[in-house]
Amino acid sequence: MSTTLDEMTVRTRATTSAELASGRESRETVGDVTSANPRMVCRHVDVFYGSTQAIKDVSLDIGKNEVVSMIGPSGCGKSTFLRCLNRMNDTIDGCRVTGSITLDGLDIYDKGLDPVPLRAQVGMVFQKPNPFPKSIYENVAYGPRILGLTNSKAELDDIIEGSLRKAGLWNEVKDRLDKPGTGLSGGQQQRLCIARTIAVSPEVILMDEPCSALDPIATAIIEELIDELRSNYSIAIVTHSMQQAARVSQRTAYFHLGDLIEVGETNQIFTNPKHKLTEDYITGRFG
Amino acid sequence: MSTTLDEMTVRTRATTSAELASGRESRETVGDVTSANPRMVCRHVDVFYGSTQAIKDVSLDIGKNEVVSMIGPSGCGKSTFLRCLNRMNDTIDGCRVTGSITLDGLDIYDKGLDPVPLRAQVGMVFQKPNPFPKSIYENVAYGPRILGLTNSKAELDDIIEGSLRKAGLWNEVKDRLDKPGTGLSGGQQQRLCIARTIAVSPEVILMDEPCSALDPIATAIIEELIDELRSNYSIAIVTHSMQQAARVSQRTAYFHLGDLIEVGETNQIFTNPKHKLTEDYITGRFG
Amino acid sequence: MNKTPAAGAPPKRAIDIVNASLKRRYARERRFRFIGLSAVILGLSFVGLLFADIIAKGHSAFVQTYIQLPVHFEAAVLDPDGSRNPEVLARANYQQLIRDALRTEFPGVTDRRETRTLYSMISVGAPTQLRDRVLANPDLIGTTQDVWLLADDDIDMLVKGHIDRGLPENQRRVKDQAVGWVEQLEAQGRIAKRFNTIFFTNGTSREPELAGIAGALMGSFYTLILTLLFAFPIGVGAAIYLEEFAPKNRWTDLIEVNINNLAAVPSIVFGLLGLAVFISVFGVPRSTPLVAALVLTLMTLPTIIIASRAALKSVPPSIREAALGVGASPLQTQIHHVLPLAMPGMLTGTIIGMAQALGETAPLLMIGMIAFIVEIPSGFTSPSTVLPVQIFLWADSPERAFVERTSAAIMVLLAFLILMNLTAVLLRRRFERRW
Amino acid sequence: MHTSTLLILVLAFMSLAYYVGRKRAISTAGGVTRINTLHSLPVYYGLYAALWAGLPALLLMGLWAGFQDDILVALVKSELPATMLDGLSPGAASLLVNDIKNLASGAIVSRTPTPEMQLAADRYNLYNQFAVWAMWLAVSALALGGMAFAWLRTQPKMRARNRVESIFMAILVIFSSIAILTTLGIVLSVLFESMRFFQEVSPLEFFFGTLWSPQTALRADQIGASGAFGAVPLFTGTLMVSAIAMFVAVPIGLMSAIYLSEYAPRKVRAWAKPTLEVLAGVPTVVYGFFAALTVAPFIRELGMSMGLNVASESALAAGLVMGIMIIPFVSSLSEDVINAVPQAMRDGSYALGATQSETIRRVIIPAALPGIVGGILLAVSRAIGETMIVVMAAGLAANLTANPLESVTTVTVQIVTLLTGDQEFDSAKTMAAFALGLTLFVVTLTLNVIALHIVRKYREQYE
Amino acid sequence: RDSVWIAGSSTVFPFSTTVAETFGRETSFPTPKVEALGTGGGFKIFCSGVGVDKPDISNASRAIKLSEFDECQANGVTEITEVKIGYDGIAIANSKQSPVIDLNLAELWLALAKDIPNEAGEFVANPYRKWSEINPDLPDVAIEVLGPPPTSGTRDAFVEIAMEGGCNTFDAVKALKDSDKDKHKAVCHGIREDGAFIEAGENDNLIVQKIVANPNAIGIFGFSFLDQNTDTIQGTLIDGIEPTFESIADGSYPVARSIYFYVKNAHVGTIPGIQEYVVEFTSDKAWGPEGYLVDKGLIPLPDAMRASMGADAQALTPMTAPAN
Ligand SMILES: Nc1ncnc2c1ncn2[C@@H]1O[C@H](COP(=O)(O)OP(=O)(O)OP(=O)(O)O)[C@@H](O)[C@H]1O
Ligand SMILES: Nc1ncnc2c1ncn2[C@@H]1O[C@H](COP(=O)(O)OP(=O)(O)OP(=O)(O)O)[C@@H](O)[C@H]1O
Ligand SMILES: [Mg+2]
Ligand SMILES: [Mg+2]
Ligand SMILES: O=P([O-])([O-])[O-]
Repeated sequence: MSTTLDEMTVRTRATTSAELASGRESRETVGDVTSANPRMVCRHVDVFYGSTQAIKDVSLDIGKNEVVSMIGPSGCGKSTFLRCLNRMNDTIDGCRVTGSITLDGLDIYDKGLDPVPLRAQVGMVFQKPNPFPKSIYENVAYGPRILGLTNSKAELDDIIEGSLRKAGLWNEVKDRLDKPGTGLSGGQQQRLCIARTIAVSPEVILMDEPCSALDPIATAIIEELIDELRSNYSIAIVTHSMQQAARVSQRTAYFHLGDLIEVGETNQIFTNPKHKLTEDYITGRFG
Repeated sequence: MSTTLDEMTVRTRATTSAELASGRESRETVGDVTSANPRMVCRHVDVFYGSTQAIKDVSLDIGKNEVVSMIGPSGCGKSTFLRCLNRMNDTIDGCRVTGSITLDGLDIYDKGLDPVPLRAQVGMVFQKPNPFPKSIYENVAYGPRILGLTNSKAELDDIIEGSLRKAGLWNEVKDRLDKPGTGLSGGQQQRLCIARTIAVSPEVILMDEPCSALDPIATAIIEELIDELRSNYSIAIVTHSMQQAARVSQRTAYFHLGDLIEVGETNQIFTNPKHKLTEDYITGRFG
Repeated sequence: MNKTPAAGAPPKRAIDIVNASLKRRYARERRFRFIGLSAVILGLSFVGLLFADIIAKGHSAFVQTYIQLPVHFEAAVLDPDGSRNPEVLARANYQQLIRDALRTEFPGVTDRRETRTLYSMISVGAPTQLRDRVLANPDLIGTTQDVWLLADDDIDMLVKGHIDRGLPENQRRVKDQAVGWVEQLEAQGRIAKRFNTIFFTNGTSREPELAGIAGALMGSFYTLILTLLFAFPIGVGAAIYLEEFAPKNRWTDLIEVNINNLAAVPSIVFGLLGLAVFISVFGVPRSTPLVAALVLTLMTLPTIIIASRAALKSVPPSIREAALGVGASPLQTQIHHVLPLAMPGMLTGTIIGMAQALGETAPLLMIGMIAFIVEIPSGFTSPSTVLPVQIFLWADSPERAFVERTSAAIMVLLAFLILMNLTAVLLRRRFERRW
Repeated sequence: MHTSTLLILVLAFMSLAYYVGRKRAISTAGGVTRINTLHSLPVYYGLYAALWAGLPALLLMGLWAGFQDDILVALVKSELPATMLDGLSPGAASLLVNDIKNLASGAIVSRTPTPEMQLAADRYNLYNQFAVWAMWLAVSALALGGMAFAWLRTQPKMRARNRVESIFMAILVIFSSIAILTTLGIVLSVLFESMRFFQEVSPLEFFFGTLWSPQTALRADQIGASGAFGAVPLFTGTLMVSAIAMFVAVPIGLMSAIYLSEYAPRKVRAWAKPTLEVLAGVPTVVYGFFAALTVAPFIRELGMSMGLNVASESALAAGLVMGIMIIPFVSSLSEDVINAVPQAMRDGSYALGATQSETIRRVIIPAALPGIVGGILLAVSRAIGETMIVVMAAGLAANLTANPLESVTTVTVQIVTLLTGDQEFDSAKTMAAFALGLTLFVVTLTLNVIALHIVRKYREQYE
Repeated sequence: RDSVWIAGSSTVFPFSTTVAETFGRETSFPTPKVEALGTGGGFKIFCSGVGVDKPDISNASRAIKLSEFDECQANGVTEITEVKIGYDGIAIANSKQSPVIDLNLAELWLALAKDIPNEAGEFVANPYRKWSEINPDLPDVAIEVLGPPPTSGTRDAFVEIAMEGGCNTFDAVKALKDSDKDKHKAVCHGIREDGAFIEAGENDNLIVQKIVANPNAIGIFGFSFLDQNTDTIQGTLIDGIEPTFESIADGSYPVARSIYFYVKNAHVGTIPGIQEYVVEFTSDKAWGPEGYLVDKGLIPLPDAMRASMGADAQALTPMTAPAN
C-alpha cells in the first residue's frame, strides 16, 4: 500500500448498465479539477445507490490549506460525494463506489486500507445533526477518548472547552455540560457536532451544510473557524449559500444531477462561470 | 369551549420560582404584538423544560393572510415557541406551557380541547426533517388519508402530485414514489416534509427553518409557495436568513434568550429596529 | 491507516497518536469480534448439542417393530352365529386368534410360564388392530392371513438393539427363550420395523408401543392458541398504554416495577393463583386447555409486556411528532407508525413468551394437567394434557421403551416450537428495518 | 345452535354494522364528495356502529353463557320432588344434577333412571333449548338494537373517532390493569397462608435462621428432619444459582446479540436468532435431565481430576444449564433494541474514527441500554423463578455455602416440593411454601425498584 | 361429568392408568382421568368434599391417615371404601460397575440415621462417613445414598419399614420404645442431613440414571425401576435377600409396602363407571398373579387376602376410621 499518486493508475471506467439505462453519458467537467498541492485526489468516481447512479465520473482534488466548497441544487449528489471521501458510504446498504480516491497518495478504497484511522484523519460534520444520546461533555469527549488523544482529565477538559468555544457553543452550554446533547436546540446541536468533529483534530474536514441551522452570528463564528482551520488542514464544505461559499472557500465545485459541472477558483466561478449551467445556477435563473 | 377572544381573560402571570432563580425578569416586548385580524393570539406564554424556562412571557398574534417570521440567535426559543402553537410540546416530557394561546378565539390549551384536529388545522414543518420510514408516496398520502380528505385514489394522487409539485420535489421523485422517503437527500427530505404538511391544507402553517437545507432555487420555490399560501392561510416561519424573512414575511418577531424583544412590520424591523438588541442582531454586531 | 502517511508532517499530528495506538485498538476490535462470534457459536452449539442428544436418544421411536404371523380368523370365535353383526364382531375375543397363531407358530411351547412369555411378545394393542381389520372387511372371517402384528415394547427394544443380547440372561428383561423366538422370526423375515404412525395418532397409553402424543399435541395446540389469543393483544395493549399513554408518575412506575417483578414469580405460583381464582372462583373446568391457557397467559404477560415496552422505547420520538404534526390522533400515531416499527421487538417477546408457555410444566401441576388422559381433546374445554407434561410423565415411567419415546416427544415439541417460531420470524422479518 | 355459531353471527352483525355505519355517515354528510364535512373518517362511524352492535351483544352473551346453566339447574332442581333433594348436601345435589345432565345429554348414566329423573332430564333439555333460543334472540336483538342506536346517532358532527378511540383506550386500560390484578391475586393468595405461617414460626427465625429443614413436626406421625425454618440458605442458594446462570447468559446473550446485529451477515442473523430462541422453549424437564445426567457428572469428573471435592448435584451444574436456557432472553431482546438504534448514531461515531467495537460499546449499547436491561431483568427473573432444572439438578439439601461446587437448594425448589407430593393440609410446612413465595415476591420487587432507578439514571434517549 | 376422576399417588399411577386404559378400551364407559398429585395431594382434593368437581377415587401409596380421614368426614365424605391392591417393593440398588452390596437393616439404619447410639447408649450425631466404617466387609467408599424427598410416599414407606426395622435391632433404641415413644420415633425415622443422604426428587428414573453415572452411589426407588433396568443396576441384598418379584411377593424381602386406592361411595351411582372400574381393578385378570398389573410391576396380594379384599371392594364396604 505504498501506492503514491504517481504510481496510481486511474482505473478505467466501465460503462455500467445503470448508466446506459439513465440514457445519458456523464458530462465533461469544465475547469481544472486538480490542485497544486493536493491532499485528496478523486478520479472518475462513480457512486451507485442500488442501480441508480448518484455520482457520475467525478474527478476533483482537495488541496492542502484550502477550502473547497461544493454547491449545487438539492439532491445533486453533494452529500453523496462528500461521504465518499471518508468512506462513510460504507455504512449505506447497497451503496457502491468505483473510481479512485486517494489521501496523500494512498488509495482509500484499497482493500487493505482500514477506514478507521482514515476517518480519524478525515473528519465529517453531517447534514442532519446527530448528537449522541449522551451528555454534551461526553459528546465532545467521545472522539479524543477513543482515539486516546489525551492523557489526563485536565487535558480532555481543555480540548472540550476549546472545541466548544471554537464552535461558538461554549457560552450557551458551559453550565449544562452534563445535560443530554439531544436536548439542545437545532442550531446548538449542529454546533455541538462541529465541536465534536474538531475535537479530534482531523486533517481533512468534510462539512455538510454546517451552518444550515445557524443564525448569521453563529454562522460567522463557524466561518471564522473554517478560516482558522484552513491554515493547517484541508476542508471540503457543502453549502447552499453562495455568499458563504464565496466568503470561505478558495475553490468551488458546482454539481448538477450527479455530474461535476465546473470547478474553479471561487472568485472566477462566482464572477465568471464558464458553463451555462453554473451560470444559470449562480444567477438564480435555473429551474 | 365557546370562549371567544373578547371573553378571554388573559391569565395573570405568577412569578415562578424558576424565574426568580434565573435572576432576571423577562423584558418588555417592543412594538405592537397584536394583529388587526388575528387568527392566533398568544398572551403571556411561558414555557419550561423541567425547571429551566425557555420562553418568557411572550405575547404575539398571528394574523389572517399574514406571514410572521421569527428570527433570533440559535437557542433563543424560536422552535419552542412555534411548537406551542399546535401543542407539539405536549410530546416532550417535562415541558410545561402557561399563559394563553387561542386559535380563532378558542383556547387551544383548554382541557376539553382535542389537540388532534388542532394539529390538522395548524400544520407544522419541523426543523429536522423527519420523514416516515415509508415510501415517498405514503409519506405525503398519510395526512389526507387519515383526515379523509379524498374519496378516490385519483383524487389522492392529485393531492400528492400537487403537494410535491408545490414543494418543488415532484420532478426529482416522480419516478420513485414507491422508494423510501428516508433514502432522499437532506434537502429532498425537507421538501418532502413540506409537501406532507401542505397536503392536508392546514389553515395555519408553522415552518421551522423550512429552507435550511435548500439551495437558492429550491428556496425560491418554497418562498413562492409561502406567498401563495398566504392568500388563504396564516403562516409563522422561523428562519435564520434575514433576507428570507424580509422577502416572505409581513411582520417579524425578534427573539432573544427566551424573550420576545421586538415585533413589527418586517420593513420597519429590518430598516429601523427600535430595540438595541434587534439592531445589533440585524446589523451583525451581536455576540 | 496501517502505514504512517507521508513524512514531514507537522510535529504533533493527531493521526500519529491515532496510528500509534491503532494496533492496540485493533487487537481490541478483533478480540471483541471474536468474543461475539464465539458467543454465537457457543449458543448455537448448545442448541446443536441438545438437539443431537435428543435426536440420538429419540430417533428410534419413530419406527416400531411388527411381527408377522399367519392369523386364522376363526369364524367360531369371531362370529359364532354368522350374523356379521358389527356389534358382535366388535366384542369378539381377538386375543384368542393371536394366541392361537402364536401357538401354531411355536408348537413346542407348552409350559404355562413359557406360554405367558410367548403371548407377551405381542402387544395388548394387537387385538384392537385385528378388530379394526375385521370390522373394515368382514370377509376376512374364516380365512387365514399373514398379518403384521404390533410387537410388545420389550421385543421392540430388543429388535432395536436397546437390550444387549450379549448380557447374561438374568440381567436382561427379555429372556433367552424369547430372544431365540425373535431370532427365529428375524431369520424368516417376519420381523420388521415400520414407521410408527401410532406415535402420532394415539393418545397416551401405559403400553409404550401404544403410546402416542396426539392427545398432548392437540392439548398443547389448543392451549397455545388460546394463550396467544389472550396474551398477545393484552400484552401489547398494556405495553402501549403504559409506555405511550399513561401519565408518567409514581403510580405507573409502580406498575412497571410490578410487571418486571411478575416475571420473577415462580411459575408454580401462577398455578396456585389459577387454582384459587380460575378453578375455585370462576369454575373454569380443571385439566382443560382453557384453564391452562389462562394460567399461562398470566405467566407470559410480563415477558411480552417488557419486550414490547423496550421495543416502543426504541422508536425515535421524531416519528411520533411527524405523525401528530399532520393531525393523526395519538392512537393513529401508534397504530400506523409506532407499532409497525416496534413490531419486531414485540414479536420477539411473544415468541419467547410462547416458547416458555409451550415448555412449561410447573404451574400445570396445580391445575390438573398432570393427568392420564387417553382421549384426544376435541376443544378448549375437554380434559387434556400438554406436551411438556406428557414428557414429564413419560420420563417418570419405569418402562425402558419410554426413554426413546420421551425423547421423540421432545423432538415433536421442538418441531412444534420451531414451526410456531417460524411464522413469527417471518412476520418479524417483514417488519424489520433499520433507518 | 352452538354458541360459537352465535359468536360468528355477532361478528357478522358487527361487519354489517360497520358497513351500515360507514354508509350512513357518508349519506348524512351528503355523499362521497362531502365526507370532509364529517367530524371523523367514515371508517370511524363504521367502527362506532360495529362496536355498538358487538360489545353489548358480546357482553350479554358472556353473561348469559356464564349464568345460563346455573339458572337452568336451579329451575330443574326447584321442580324436582322435594324428597329427592332432602338431606342432600350441596355436593351431593350437584352429583344428582350431574346425573340428570348426563341423562339429558344421552351419555351413560350411573343408574337406571327413575321417572322423576327422566322427567327432570326432559325438562332440562326443554329449558335448555328454550334458553338457547332466548339467548339467540336476545343477543341478536341487542346487536340490532346497538346497530340501530348507532345509526340514529350518526350525524356529521358526532365525534366518532374520539368515541371509538376512547373505547379502545378503555380496553387498553383494562389490559394494563390485568397485570395489577394478577399481582393482587398472587399477593392475596399467598398473604393469608403466610400470615398463618408466621403465627407458627417466628419471622425472626424465618428471615435470619440459617437452618432449613422443614419436614418435621408437621404431621403428627411423621418424623422427617429437624424442622427448622431458616430461609437464609434458600435465598443464598437462589442467589448463587441465578448468579451462575447470569454469568453464562449475559455475556453469551449480549455478545451474540451484538455480533448478530452488527457483524453477522443478514443471512446468518436470519437463522441464528430464531435458532437461539429455541433454547427458551425447550421444556425445562429436558434441561433438568441434561443438567443432572450430562453436566453434573461432567463437572464432578472434572473437579475430581483436579482434586476438588464436587457434589454430584452442584449448584454449578444447575446454574450453567439454567444460563443456557435464558440465553435467548438476553440475546433476542437485546438484538431487537440494538437494531433499533438509528444509523445516524453509528455514522456519528464512525466519522470520528471509532472502530466498530468502540461504536458498539460506547454509543450503541448505551443508547439501547433500557431495552437491554429489560431483557437482562427478564432473564434474571426467569432464573429466579425457574424450578424444574434446579429440582432435578441442584437437589434439595439446604446448604449455606458460597461454594458453587456444593449442592444448594432454591426457593422455588422448596415451594414445589412443599406444595406437591405428599402434603398435609395446614401444616407449617405447606404454609412455609406460601411464606417463601411472598418473601421472594418482596425481595424481587425490591431488586426491581433498584434496577428501575439505575436504568433511569443511565438511560440515554436518542433524538 | 361423565367419566371417572381418579387422583393421587404417583406410585399407584402406573397401575391405575393401566386399569383405566383397559377399562376404557373394553367397556363402553369413557376412559377415566387419572391425575398424579402424590398421595397427600390426592387426599387433599379427595377429602375436600362431595360433588362433580371433586375426584371419585384417590390413589395412595400408604394407608389413609386419621387426620386425613377426619378431614374427609368433616367435609361430608363419610363413606370411603379402602382397597388395598398389592405391594410395591422398594429397591435399594447400585450400579453394575460396582460389586453387589449385602446389607442388613441395622447397617442401613446406621448409614442413614441422623443420630445413633454410641457404646454408652447415648445418642450422637451419625459419625459414619464410609460404609467400611460400619462394617469392614462393606466397600471402602463414602456413604452416598440418593433417595426420594419426604413428600413422597416411597420415602414414608422406606422410613417406616427399613429404618424402623433397622433401629429396633439396637437395644438402646428398643428400650426407648417403651420409655419415650416420641424419642423412639425421632431416632428411628430421622434421616441424616449432612450430605450422605441426598434427596434427589420424585423422579425415580433420574435416581436410576444418577447411580449409573456415579458407581459409588446407592439409590432408593420403586422396584419396577430396578426391574426395567437390570442391565445397568443391581439390587442390594437386604438381610441376604435380593429384591425380586418372588421375594417381595412371598414377603421375604423386608422393604415392601402396601398400596391402596380409596373410593368415595357417595359418588357411586351418580358418576357413571366408578363401580365398574373397581370391578375391573379387582378382577383377576388385572391384579391377579397372572394379571396385566403384574407386568407393570405390581406385587399381588396373597390369594386369600385378594379374595376378601376384592369382595369388600366390589361391595363398596365403607372403611372405619384408621388407627392413626
Ligand atoms: N427538550 C429539551 N429539553 C431541555 N431543554 C431544551 C429542549 N429543547 C430545547 N431546549 C433548550 O431550550 C432553549 C430554546 O430551544 P429552541 O429549540 O426553542 O431554540 P431555537 O430558537 O429553535 O434555536 P435554533 O435556531 O438553534 O433551532 C435552548 O436553550 C435549548 O437548549
Ligand atoms: N440512501 C440512499 N438511497 C438511495 N438514494 C439515495 C440515498 N441517499 C441519497 N440518494 C439519492 O441520491 C441523490 C443524491 O443525494 P445527496 O444526498 O448526495 O444529495 P445532496 O446533493 O446532498 O442534496 P441536498 O442538498 O438536498 O442534501 C439524490 O437523488 C438522492 O435522492
Ligand atoms: Mg445533502
Ligand atoms: Mg430550533
Ligand atoms: O406419589 P407418592 O406415591 O410418592 O405419594
